[in-house]
Amino acid sequence: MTFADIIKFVETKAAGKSSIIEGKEVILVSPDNWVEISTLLKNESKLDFDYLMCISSYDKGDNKTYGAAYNLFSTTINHYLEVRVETEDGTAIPSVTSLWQAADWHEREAFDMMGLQFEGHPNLKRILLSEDWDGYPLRKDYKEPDYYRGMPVPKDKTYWD
Amino acid sequence: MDSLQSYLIIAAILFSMGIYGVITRKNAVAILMGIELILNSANINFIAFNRFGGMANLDGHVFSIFVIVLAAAEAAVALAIVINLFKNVGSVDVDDADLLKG
Amino acid sequence: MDATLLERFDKDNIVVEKLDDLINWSRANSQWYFQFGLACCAIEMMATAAPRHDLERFGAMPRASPRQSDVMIVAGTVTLKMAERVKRLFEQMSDPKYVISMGSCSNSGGPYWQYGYHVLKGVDLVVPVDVYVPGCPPRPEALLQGLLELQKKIKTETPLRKKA
Amino acid sequence: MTSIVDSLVKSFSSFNLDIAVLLPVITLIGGTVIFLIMAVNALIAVYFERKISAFMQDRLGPMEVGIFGFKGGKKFWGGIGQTLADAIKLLVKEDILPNNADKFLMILAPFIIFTGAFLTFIGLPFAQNIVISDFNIGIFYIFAMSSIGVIGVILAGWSSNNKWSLYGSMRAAAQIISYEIPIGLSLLLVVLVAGSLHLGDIVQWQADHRWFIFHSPFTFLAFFIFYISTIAETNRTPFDIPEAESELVAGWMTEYSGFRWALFFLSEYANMLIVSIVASIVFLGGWLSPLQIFNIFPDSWLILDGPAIGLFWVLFKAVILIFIMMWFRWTFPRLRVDQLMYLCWKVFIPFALANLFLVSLWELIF
Amino acid sequence: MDNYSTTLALLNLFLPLLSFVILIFFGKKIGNSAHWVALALIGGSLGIAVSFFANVFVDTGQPILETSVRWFSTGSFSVNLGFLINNEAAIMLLVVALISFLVHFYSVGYMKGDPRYSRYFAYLGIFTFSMNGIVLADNLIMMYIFWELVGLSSYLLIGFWFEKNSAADACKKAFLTNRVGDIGMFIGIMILFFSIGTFQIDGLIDGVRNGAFAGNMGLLTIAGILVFMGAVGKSAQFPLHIWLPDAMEGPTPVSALIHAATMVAAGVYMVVRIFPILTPGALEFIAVVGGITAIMAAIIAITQNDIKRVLAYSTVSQLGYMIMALGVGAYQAGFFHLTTHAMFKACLFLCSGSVIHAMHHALHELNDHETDPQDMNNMGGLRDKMPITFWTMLIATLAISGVPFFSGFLSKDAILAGTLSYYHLHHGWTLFLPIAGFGAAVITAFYMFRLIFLTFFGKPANDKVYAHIHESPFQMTFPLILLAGLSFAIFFTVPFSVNPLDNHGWFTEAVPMIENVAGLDMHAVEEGIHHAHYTAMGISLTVATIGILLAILFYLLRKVDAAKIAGMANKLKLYNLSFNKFYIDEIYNIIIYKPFLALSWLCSKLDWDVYDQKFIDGWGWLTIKLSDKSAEVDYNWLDQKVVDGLGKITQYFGKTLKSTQNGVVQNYLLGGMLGALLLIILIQQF
Amino acid sequence: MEEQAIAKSVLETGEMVLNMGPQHPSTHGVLRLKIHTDGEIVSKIEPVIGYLHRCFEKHCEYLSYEQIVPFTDRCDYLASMHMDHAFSIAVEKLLDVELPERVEYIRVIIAELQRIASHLVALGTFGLDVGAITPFTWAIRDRERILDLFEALCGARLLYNYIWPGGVSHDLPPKFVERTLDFLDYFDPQIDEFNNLLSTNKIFIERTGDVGVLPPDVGINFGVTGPSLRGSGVNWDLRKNEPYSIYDKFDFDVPLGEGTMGTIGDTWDRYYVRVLEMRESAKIIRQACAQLPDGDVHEAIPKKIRPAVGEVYGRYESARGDVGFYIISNGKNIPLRVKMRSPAFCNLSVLSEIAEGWMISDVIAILGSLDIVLGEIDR
Amino acid sequence: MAENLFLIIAALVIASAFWVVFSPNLIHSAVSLLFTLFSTAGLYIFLYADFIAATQVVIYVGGILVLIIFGVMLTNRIDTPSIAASSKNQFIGGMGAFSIFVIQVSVIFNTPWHIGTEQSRDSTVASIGYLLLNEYLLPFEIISILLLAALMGAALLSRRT
Repeated sequence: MTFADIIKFVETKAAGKSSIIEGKEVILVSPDNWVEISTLLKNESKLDFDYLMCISSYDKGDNKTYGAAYNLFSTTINHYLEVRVETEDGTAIPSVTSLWQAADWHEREAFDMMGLQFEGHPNLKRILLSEDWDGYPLRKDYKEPDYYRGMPVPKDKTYWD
Repeated sequence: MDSLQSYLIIAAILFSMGIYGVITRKNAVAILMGIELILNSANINFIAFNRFGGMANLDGHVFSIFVIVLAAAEAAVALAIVINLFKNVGSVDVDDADLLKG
Repeated sequence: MDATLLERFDKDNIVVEKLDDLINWSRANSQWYFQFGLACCAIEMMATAAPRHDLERFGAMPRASPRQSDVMIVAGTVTLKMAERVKRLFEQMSDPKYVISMGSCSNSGGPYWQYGYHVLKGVDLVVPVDVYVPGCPPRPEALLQGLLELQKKIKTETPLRKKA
Repeated sequence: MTSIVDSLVKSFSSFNLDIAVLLPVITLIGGTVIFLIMAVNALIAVYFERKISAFMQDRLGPMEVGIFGFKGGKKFWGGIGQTLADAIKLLVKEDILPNNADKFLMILAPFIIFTGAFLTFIGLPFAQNIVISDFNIGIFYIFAMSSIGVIGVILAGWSSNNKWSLYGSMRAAAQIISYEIPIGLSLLLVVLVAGSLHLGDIVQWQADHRWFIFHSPFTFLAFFIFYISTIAETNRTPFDIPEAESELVAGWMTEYSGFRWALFFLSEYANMLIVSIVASIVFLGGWLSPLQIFNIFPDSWLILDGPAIGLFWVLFKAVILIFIMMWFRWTFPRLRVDQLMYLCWKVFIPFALANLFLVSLWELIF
Repeated sequence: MDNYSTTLALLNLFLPLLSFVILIFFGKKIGNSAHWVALALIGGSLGIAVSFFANVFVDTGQPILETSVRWFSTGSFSVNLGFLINNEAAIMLLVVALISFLVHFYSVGYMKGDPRYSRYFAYLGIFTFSMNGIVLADNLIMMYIFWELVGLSSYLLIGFWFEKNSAADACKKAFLTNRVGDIGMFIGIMILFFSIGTFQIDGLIDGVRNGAFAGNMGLLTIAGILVFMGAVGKSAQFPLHIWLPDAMEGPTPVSALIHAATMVAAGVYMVVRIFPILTPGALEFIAVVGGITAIMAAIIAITQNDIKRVLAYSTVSQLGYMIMALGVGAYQAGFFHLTTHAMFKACLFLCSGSVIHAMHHALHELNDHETDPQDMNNMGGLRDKMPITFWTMLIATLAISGVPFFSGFLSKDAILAGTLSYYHLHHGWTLFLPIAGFGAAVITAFYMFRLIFLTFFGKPANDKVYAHIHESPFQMTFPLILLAGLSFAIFFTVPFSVNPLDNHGWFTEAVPMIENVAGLDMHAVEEGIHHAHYTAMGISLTVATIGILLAILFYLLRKVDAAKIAGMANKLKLYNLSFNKFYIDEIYNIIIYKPFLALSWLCSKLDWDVYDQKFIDGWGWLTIKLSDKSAEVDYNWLDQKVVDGLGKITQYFGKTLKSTQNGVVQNYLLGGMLGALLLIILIQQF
Repeated sequence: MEEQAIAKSVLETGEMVLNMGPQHPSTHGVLRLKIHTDGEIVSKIEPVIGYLHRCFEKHCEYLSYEQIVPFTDRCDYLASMHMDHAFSIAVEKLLDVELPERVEYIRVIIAELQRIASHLVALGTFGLDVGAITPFTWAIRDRERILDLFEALCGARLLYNYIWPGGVSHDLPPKFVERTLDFLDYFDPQIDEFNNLLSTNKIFIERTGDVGVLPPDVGINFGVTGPSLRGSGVNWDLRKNEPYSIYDKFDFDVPLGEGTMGTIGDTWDRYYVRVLEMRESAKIIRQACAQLPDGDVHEAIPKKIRPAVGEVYGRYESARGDVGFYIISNGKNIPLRVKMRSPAFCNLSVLSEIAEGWMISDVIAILGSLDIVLGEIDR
Repeated sequence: MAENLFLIIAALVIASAFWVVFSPNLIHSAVSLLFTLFSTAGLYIFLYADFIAATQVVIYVGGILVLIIFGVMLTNRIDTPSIAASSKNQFIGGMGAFSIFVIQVSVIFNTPWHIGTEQSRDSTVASIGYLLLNEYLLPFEIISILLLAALMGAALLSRRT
């Protein structure tokens, strides 16, 4: 199905729960509707998005709005969809781990790097960085620490000589 | 030194040690080690008597072979029991295995 | 070698010197390296051990246990999460022990020097390094050169004599 | 068969020495000889192993470390000094005892393993009359002494207080104990046919009849069961699961370093030599010349069967067997624990038992 | 030569075992090509058996092989293992190996697709092994061991389809019934052993001849009868025959192997082996048992509808013949009948198997799981569909009915002659034996042809089923053809001599009349048989004809309504008597189970009603009265003062001693050690 | 009841936690596996990653598009060309650049050579994992020949920085095609020899056949891609399914796991798919070399990369699977956000699903068959 | 010299047996048992029982001792190397054992032992084999069955259920 067909189909099944971002072939879903929409995308046999390729977290740069972009694909019908869920800092996005196991690590990574909270994730803790790491590095306002466990983390050489 | 009595004394010491171990040890495996000592002392006696008793045959040797085989069988079964004990009671301390308590 | 021997041959003694030479020779020629492949450089280290370059020509062979290895080749980027492990494994090695820092990343942080918030800027911050091998990644020949440099360094040591 | 100890006693008897002096002297000489054998064996075998592995892998192997001129410079034979350098280095290397380890046992364990190999050499004939001490129950003695090492392995793994070591030692113990059974059964078959536990008698039997490997189809099979089981017994690939590098780091030797680790190494290669010599004596005619099989050489050639020639043939056969072991090591992947046990208990032991039964039938019929 | 023969005998014995071992351990790997292993190994065994059989015609006066090794000895007691292959054994070996091989061959077709295919062949292997063991054994203890092994393997084979309850029950029944006989046999063997001191059959014969039982022939008679008990069990003689018909639950080839040719013949063979030491008294008993079995089983067979059960009872009847022949001293005739019977009865069973197989497949294709594929009433008219099966079965039936030119004629005649001669010698009640013999012969002919007619002639009972019937595959028909061929008398006569049982017939030569060391005059028996020969032949021919004609009247031409006759007979409950197998199972139920239960009931009744209720309770009542009185005294005086005081003391000690009784074995051990010490010291003191 | 409780607690304490890594001979880098074992049986696996987190995505927020290429190199250091290629494709999609045909051909030749090189390392180290040492050295020996070609191409042995957005850094050196074909002629028999040594070895099959079966639906749900998924019999190859570059011009097959030595999707299948893929790559290279057109390789390279506002998700079939670059551009020469979907990251996440319940040795074999590269997992 | 050797071995036997029952560490007990068993084999050699000595080593050292150590490992937390082996009843047990020892010694010295003439043999193996398969055949068979039964029993007992 093309993007337009998908949108039409989603609208018939869950009217008003999602919107299209202007000028892009992307669906925007609010966190409240995400459970319903994701279940629809996964389980509806006409859509059958069985393959969650990627979850990309992004920072809009206003220190408030953060988003996650889900790249979905259907290996049976061969169509593609990008869904975005945007949230304000602190509010949680429902986890889709129960639908796509692949989301498990991707959501953990988004939490680790961008500080997104995923509600219902079985094991939401840092994945790449150590447990005692401070802050979320991929946020635009991230300041790296000077020392980590006694080891210097300088930005340039002046710190350590 | 190379007399019957010296071997018997060694065997007697081993035997007493074994008895002591069997009675005082708390760990079931340690008790088993005591039993092995006792069996060994018996074997020493068998072979010593065989040599000094001037037997025409090697009956003592044969009997000590039987004892060794018995010890092997005993060790296998005992350890199986110990492991079962461990599974059921959670400890190999024989003080904890007091299901016989009146 | 026990202490009495050390005392007796405290001053330069011909026997001790020869013994020193022997020990140095053996140490220099039997560099069992602890595979510490961390990143890209690990592949080049593997290539060095593999047929074309063959590290074993010089008597260096890989060991998996730090206890039995003499030289740690830190090959690749050391991250902050990893740095403590590097240090601990280095401590687990038995004396005499040497470290070869292979590649820019472990020398100084390499390309991640500027923005790498999670990258240790040089492995010498946690363990003492004997030989630095430059390159990103260094070619196998460079690593071999580093090993030979280390051999040269070892041969100047005086294991039985007190340090001058 | 006269042993080295016997001839020593005989030659010393002319000096009219007291037995209290004579015995330690002889023991010392015998011990030194064995230690020398073990050390030289390890030096050469490690060098060969490295070279063989290198050639199989399209490499060159050690070639820079000469034995002469360790001050740098002249090189002698590609890397022949390599193992010597390794040995000296290991001897002067720091000996670490981890803090939480059981120090007493950790020190004791390598010596138990070493003792097992050492004691085995006492009864092992290298050729007719070249044996430290000649035992009536030779083959049984060797079998008994080689079973001591396993205790050391368990203790080494246990005392290290390292999980990899523990896994390695548990695996090693299970493996060694299991594979002793097919080995014993295969040897029993030979004993049954030859009617003696004495290694000299076994070779004599082979001289009178034919080599055991060619004796019957069952002894032929028994040789392979024996040989493969000994590979497992010495923990070599494809049975090297106790020290599997990609799984258990270095198995039960993980925490050892320096001199005590060198003892492990020494014993391992000594065990290889032992099993190969036993195999060549028991199944491959020992010091009998293989030229006798083909009746094409003039008899005068066969007269050369003194101890020296015998020694040559025993070592020749053993070296071939060792070479095949090394060949295996650098060719095969490693088995899994359960497959290893399956092989032992469900393949080798039943076959060895059936072999024993069938060879007695064979003896009855022919 | 001797070594070579020993090897051959060992191979003959162990090749089937090898088959068993290979298939049981590697069966899963080998899977559906299991039969190749089994056939190759059993074929080897057959080849060896043939080579032994060839020696039968070499008259050396010596057994073909006689060898014995000591198995173990403890003190003066020693047990040997050994082989004795004389002519009887060689013939028996050939019979066993041949039938076994053919059954293996047949099973390839019959058992195709069974989930436990390889295991089936493994069981056949161990059965053949044990059977060979019985045949080869030169002493009774070895024979007994293999006897039990045969019991075990037949248990396994009968219960092969153990998912069926009936099969599981049948195998248990067979095993338990056999035990009854085996215990007798064991006691008998032990009596012989303790009287003579050896298990060797030769030794036993020598012992009896040298007067080990002199003046105590009664014991020998009892011993003989006890040993014969084993044969009663294994050869399904009255009254232990009940297991055999039930054992038809096993696969049909198994029935052919076990219940026709080999295992049941083991009893006969055993009696043949120990024949020289059987006293006339014992033989009389044997003859009577045989006679009863022969006639009774034949009567039962008339009314059975299950094709395999008919054959089963026929087998029992024929075994009765053989036993009877042995009992009357016509021991060659009995043994010869064993041989011929093995061929045609195996053929019959395999034919019935073929029919059942065809029926089963037809029903399976129709998805019909209700109809019994073994019931003859569901068959009919199969002649056209299964020509090979029909013809081979007809030939075997002719043989069993005693029609001339078929093998059964020869052997049966000789047995009947034996019974006649026995009557001539002893007169009186022994008339029963010829009557049983000829009666059974007439009935045999009748019911066998009833089977043929019901199965192969007439109209099909169910056309749908009929349409789906096919002839069995080659693996199954080939043994049929071979065995049917062997049912012709010609195979037993022409190549060797006109009448094998004649004075100079090959069988007489091969199995000569032996001396009975226990007192039977064999010359008289031989003479009698010789004289009665032609009389027997005449009567036998007549009765066979009568039987066949009756069958034709009843079942082929349907001139007489069988049901009507049955109804008439049933006025006297005769039909039911036969149909219910003489109520023997029920009789056992009544005389064994019921009395036992009754006894238990009685005991319980006595215990509860009389002892408990009256006696004990009476005492109770008395006690209550007394107690009431004493209670006052008790409480006020004894309790409060004495008992409480004592109690307190006891409690104190109890508390102290409790710590010793803490369940820790070691403490007990410690006590034991201290006690032992005390004992030693005491002993030292006094 | 009480006894049961005790027995249960005993069983729980009987479990042992093993720490495999981060420095272990067979974790293929600095992966750490927390393994809960009961005897030899592994009851639970927790992969701990991040020991090589080199902040790639943060670097992308500081560096211009051209400068990012060296860092993509270092992500998957065994298939650097693939990473460069994937990134370039994504950027080109964002810029909407048409490439000269020669560039596409060169890229395909290089990418397939890189695939062979990467698979060689994967197979060799897999051999090491199951205890066979010689296959590893042989694989590395053959890989050196490919590295020689690359060295002639761009001067580097491992990290090439060769494929750029809009083209490649250098045109092919003289005689490159001939040398490539020579190499392929040499390499084909080597694969057979490799199979003789390892793939068809009885012990190897025992170790890998029927072990660690990855069912296709589980694989897709976990986002497993590349040879690991194809080993389960799922026909999923972007070169065929969604042909990028010029892969639709070539005739090649996608090898799938067939369960030859056990169940479909077992460790052996995952292994053998890689062996077969090397042959397919060779096939593609031969075709590309034959069709290689002339032309300038630099003509499409933009002077300054400054894409319009927007985002793109570029997909690429690398040696390990689906590489995705999700790039958000805000119209500057520095991207706002670059997220890399790393194939090995998803492939590794399935390890605990398929390896639990097997023995320690099997876990190592299964891990080896997933062919992970920590550089791209941790980024 | 032989006397001294005998004394050394006897001392080794006794000392190691002492440590077996008194060691506070179970594993040390087991290791000490190794020395006891091994030196007992030495005693056998003094008693001209070479075959028994080798059998002792094979079965006790190679088999039973390994079993015992395995038993220790399987029944303890094996992450820690020291396993306590505590004792109790030491006084009573000690007294009891000592009195048994005293009684034994008195018996040993008070009994007029029959000392026969020694018979030297070349090899004991043949005669032991002969005895086993003749005079002691029945015990031999019974002990074989016992061994088999023990094997099966042990396997059954320690099986995972």
